[in-house]
Amino acid sequence: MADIKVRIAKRVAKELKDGDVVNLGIGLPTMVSDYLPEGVTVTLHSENGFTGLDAAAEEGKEDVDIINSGGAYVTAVPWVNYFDTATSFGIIRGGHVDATILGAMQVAENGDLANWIIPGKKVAGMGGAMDLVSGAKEVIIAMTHTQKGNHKILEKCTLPLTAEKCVNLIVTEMGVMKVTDEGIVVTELHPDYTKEDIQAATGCKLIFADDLKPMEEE
Amino acid sequence: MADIKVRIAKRVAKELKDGDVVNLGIGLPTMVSDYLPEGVTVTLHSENGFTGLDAAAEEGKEDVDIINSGGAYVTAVPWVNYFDTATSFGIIRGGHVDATILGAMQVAENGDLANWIIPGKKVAGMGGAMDLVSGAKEVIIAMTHTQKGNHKILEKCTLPLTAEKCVNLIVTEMGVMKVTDEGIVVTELHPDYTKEDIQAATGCKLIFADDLKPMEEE
Amino acid sequence: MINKVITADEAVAGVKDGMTIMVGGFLGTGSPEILMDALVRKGVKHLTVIANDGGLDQGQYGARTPRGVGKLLEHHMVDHIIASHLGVNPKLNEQFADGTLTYTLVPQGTLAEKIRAAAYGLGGVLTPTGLGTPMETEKDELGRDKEVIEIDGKRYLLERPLHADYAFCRASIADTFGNFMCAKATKNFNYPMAGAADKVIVAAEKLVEVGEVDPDTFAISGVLVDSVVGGEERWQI
Amino acid sequence: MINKVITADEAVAGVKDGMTIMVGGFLGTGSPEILMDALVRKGVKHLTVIANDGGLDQGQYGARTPRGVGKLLEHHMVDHIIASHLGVNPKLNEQFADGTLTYTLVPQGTLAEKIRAAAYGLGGVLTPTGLGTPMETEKDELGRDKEVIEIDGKRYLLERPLHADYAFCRASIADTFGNFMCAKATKNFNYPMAGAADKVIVAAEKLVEVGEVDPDTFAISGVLVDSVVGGEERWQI
Repeated sequence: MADIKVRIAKRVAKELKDGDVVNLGIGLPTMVSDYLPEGVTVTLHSENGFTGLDAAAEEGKEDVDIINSGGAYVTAVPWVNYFDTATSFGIIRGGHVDATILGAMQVAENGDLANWIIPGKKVAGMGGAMDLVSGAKEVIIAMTHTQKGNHKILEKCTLPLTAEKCVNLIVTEMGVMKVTDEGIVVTELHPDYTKEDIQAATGCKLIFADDLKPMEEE
Repeated sequence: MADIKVRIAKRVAKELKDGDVVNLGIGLPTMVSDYLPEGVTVTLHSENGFTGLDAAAEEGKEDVDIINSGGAYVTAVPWVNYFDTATSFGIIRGGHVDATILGAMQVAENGDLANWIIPGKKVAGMGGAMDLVSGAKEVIIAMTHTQKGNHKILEKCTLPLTAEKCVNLIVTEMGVMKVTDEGIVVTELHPDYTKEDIQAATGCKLIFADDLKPMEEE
Repeated sequence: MINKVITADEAVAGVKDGMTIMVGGFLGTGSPEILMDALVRKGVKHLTVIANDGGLDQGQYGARTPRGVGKLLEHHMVDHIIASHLGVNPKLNEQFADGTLTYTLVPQGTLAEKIRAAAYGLGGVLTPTGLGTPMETEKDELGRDKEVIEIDGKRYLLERPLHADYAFCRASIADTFGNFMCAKATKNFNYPMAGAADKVIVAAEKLVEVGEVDPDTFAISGVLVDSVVGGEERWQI
Repeated sequence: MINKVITADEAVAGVKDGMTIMVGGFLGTGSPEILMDALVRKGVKHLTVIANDGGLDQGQYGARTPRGVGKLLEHHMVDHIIASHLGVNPKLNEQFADGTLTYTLVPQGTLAEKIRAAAYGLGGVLTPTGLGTPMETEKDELGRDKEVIEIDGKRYLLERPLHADYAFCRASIADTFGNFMCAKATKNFNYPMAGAADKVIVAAEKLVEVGEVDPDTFAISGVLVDSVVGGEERWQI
């Protein structure tokens, strides 16, 4: 499982270009910054109020005025800028974040995303997720392909949506998929899996790219 | 004429309370701050971007980063705060300016105000005037009662409006008038004039307050 | 100049049962602790709280006491919370479960912009956030239907301004007139809330005289602030 | 980290005839002079300019040269201006009179908010300003009818976002990543314009390395800025 997460994080990292402004969701997406290609420096947007998020703070050296959006004490890069929440989400909504990388409960073949609520379960709230996936230039879903054997990539989401038609790219342990007007196109397939494997693990009809490539092992 | 302006400015100054945030239009209204009653300190809002406008800058001692909304070099009080234009007009539109004091070309008996354009004349633009009279808690018009013998207080404005039903108080050399739902109520009349004088100088029917008082001479 | 400095107890004296209050902070960071403590001392009840989240419970992220809104939850002072995230402080779900607390969820950016709209006299916020989600179909915090406005062929949700009786903000530095700034990541909702309530109270970690620091230190004008309280403590981990 | 420092001529290299540009400043105070000079050198024509006003003509308020947008007017580079105040620089009315320049007036607060709406992805601005005036009945800068939206019984004008190809801002201090601040009353439109154009260029009076000053010095994030130009001069009276 650790290997699978690393594989996904490494592959997502290749989508980022030098200078990109990126927002990383909690969990797997935060691992992406550990695998940036040589020469690629991105500026991480922390939606609680700054551009220039860096590593977790060392214990005993925390600056109590700097947390990330998960509440953990963190550090900042030298080119950090701090701002209030209205500005932070203005930056998101205005399309100034190049990519947001986050997990999903369900993704539909038209790009609909559900990742904030399971009716009947403990209330958590969407936090900044709805704004992020509506506003960021590119929405990249980094997740395991299925959840306890259940499909997560579907014809239609059954859970309440986070946003309509917002997902651009899906990266799982099985492959890399682009959301297009025609449906979900598999552009890379991991050598551990066949076309039949990935189709069977998916709740909607997949399209395989003419130039289907192998997804790199790490 | 100078005396008349001083009379108007002095009378308007009495409307202000200690701690008020006030925006003064150019011309006569700027004189109001010279006549504040003892113990009354107001904070002047300068719509180009600060609260805490003070006197004009001494020649040779100008700080080129501090102008007022007329473009003149000015100074600031110790409790000044500087902000951008969106914030400045947010403060205005949000009702955080207690009073704006400005001149008028025409005021209608329902409080309509025209003071920004004469069709066919040189284009000047409304600048911040429309926002100020829509947003300030109280709009006080400080002006001469007539313009070259022509009525300025009318049943209906003939010039394009700056804002509808925005004027609360009118102070002229002839008296003090409140704009009410019933019409314009004269609450103070200057001893130089009779009720007939002020009515003759006015283009709509005036109501005289039961407790009509003399407007103070300076 | 008006000196706006009062005590924390004076600052909350006018807060009445059933009022709506805003509280700055993000998971306890940048929340006005001494004002929350004063509200607890006053023992006011049935509050509606507007905040990003429910603050922290004792022990979360090393907090020695509950933080921010967490203090009000600890003492069962809140009937309704309008927030974007309710997943951290366990007191929230406990009180939802026992029926003593209800909530309205608002996406974080929309929440900030609704508050700014109230502070700055705008009629509402037109945002793409929430289209096609329960935000479009569910009623808002006052039980009003959401409207969708189409502008030049694009759809936007119309979200109403969000105003309160009191706003409680935390400043890193404030002067006696109420000009203030919040250091680093403590700005969050403390800036947009200034001006969005009938009474705005700022608790300052460092209180200075007017003119004592460069005016460009301050991000928020004191004309948006009614009272200033000194003695806000620095977080201890 | 991306170093965004380029020369003024490089910064304007992509500006083409007929483009829409935003220029910060208020009657010349806070306007990016070296970027205006570079535009004049480039000799681009038929611009639409979004600015508070037409800057200053030579000699006004002691200006030794035209200031801000005044430089573009001096060289007849502007076909249309979208502004709130046009009464100061006499070049404006001269060019209106000879038919070479047209204008759209927007109330100052609405202008700032329309620009912010474009920068921050909002669908429009709902403001009471301009109701009952020609702002309600006249068409907007793109010839669109104004709409009035009624919200909970109150009327608001719906004003569309205002976006440009380029925004030219002036900073008192900027770092090489583009984080910037404007001292005192030079903030004006320089802050809301950052982010409201495809390319945002900042001319800095003082250019520093990243990390050289306290980050809270900077009001605007460099992620909203594409390029930074050093060497902006201080006004001389």
